[in-house]
Amino acid sequence: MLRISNEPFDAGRELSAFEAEATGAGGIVSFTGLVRDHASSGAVRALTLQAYSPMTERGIETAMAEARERWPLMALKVIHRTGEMAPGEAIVFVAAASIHRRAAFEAADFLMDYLKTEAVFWKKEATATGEHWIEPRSQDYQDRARWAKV
Amino acid sequence: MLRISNEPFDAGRELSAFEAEATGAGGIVSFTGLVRDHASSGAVRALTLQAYSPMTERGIETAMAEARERWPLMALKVIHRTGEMAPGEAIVFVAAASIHRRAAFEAADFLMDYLKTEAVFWKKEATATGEHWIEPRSQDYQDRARWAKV
Amino acid sequence: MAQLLYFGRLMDTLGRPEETLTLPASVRDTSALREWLDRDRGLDGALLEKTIRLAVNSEIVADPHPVSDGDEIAFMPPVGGG
Amino acid sequence: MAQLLYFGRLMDTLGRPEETLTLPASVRDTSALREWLDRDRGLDGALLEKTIRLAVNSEIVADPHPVSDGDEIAFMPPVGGG
Repeated sequence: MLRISNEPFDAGRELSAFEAEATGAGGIVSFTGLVRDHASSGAVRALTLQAYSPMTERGIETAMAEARERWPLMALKVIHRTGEMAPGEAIVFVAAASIHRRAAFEAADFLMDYLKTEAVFWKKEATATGEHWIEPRSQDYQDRARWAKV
Repeated sequence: MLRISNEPFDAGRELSAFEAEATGAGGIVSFTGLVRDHASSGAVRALTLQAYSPMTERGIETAMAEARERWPLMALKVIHRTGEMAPGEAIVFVAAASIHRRAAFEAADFLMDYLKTEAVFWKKEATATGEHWIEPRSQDYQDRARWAKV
Repeated sequence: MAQLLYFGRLMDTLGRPEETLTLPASVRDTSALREWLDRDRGLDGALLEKTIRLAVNSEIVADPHPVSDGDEIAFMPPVGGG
Repeated sequence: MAQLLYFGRLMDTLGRPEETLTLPASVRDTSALREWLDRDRGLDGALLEKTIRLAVNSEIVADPHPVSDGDEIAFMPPVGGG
């Protein structure tokens, strides 16, 4: 299940709903990404996320299908905010359910690495010194490279 | 924060409370373990968890302190059920908050491996064929060995 | 008429999120489009960077890829969400 | 009097979760305790398994570890939660 929306969401409520769907799962891993309140250029006032529909959705759905191929998952969910957000608000929520915990951990980790480096979004952070577009860190690309098929 | 209790808990509500405590965190990883509904010996009727207080608490607190030493964490929470549970109920909840997601993923993963193989609990599964004590699988010990300090 | 979309920092570079224009006759592929538009707007190579990818009708393409009037062409700086 | 605690499957093996008894004079350490109790209850070596660990006053110990009246001694099969 994928949802991209300008609307704020509550990660706890999403986890409860996901748990109800994940019948028979032994373990659920969730990741919640939050708007940071501090950047190197000072206190963060807002973060703006831009998507390019339907390319953004198509890319995430392909990554979700790849996760389902690589790990035996009972359920999988991705929620991603777009538009303007305040510090502390949730940007992204990924949840994966499986019989064994390792599959759930790896699938959530894999999807986050995809979302950070390949998902079609652009991010702009507004701080006291102005607005700055943010691109992935080299660490993000290294994390993503861990999943390359050999 | 550690809580061991006979009372049922709601993972979604725990995640919301955790998020409120994790000020300044960029990412939160949670793991929720659920009572499985099927075992090799048939449909599961109940799972009973036994602890040995305060040894159980002391061990988990030591593992949490080790996680805080190994990764820069803003907040860390472990909830573990004891007593009798029905299939689908939550047994365990681990949440870790950090600035970067890798630390949060690894800390939650590390604590789950500890809880599965070293935390002082004993588990009994009741199925149609009777009651069976469950001990860690060899996979659990292998998972745990990943964190050995070299 | 082609529709050009400018994402992320290119929205600031071009001063707008999108525009509709008639491609010059000389612009038949994405490489030529990058060069013509960069020169036309005096961008000093901003559109020639290897990290800027182009999508034609919502598919990311490798240069040079044919373009023509009627296409939706997106200029995409490095992406990343989360 | 020592208090003996039997956890996990040992609760079933011993038929009770705990008991309080006076240790025989010959039982001065955990190795002797395992052997005496296993023989006394006819358990056929169940308490001698290497995977059964003993805790004395809530600290896991390595055999042989001194025990005496007044101690709380726990017999612990392999642990694991989650």
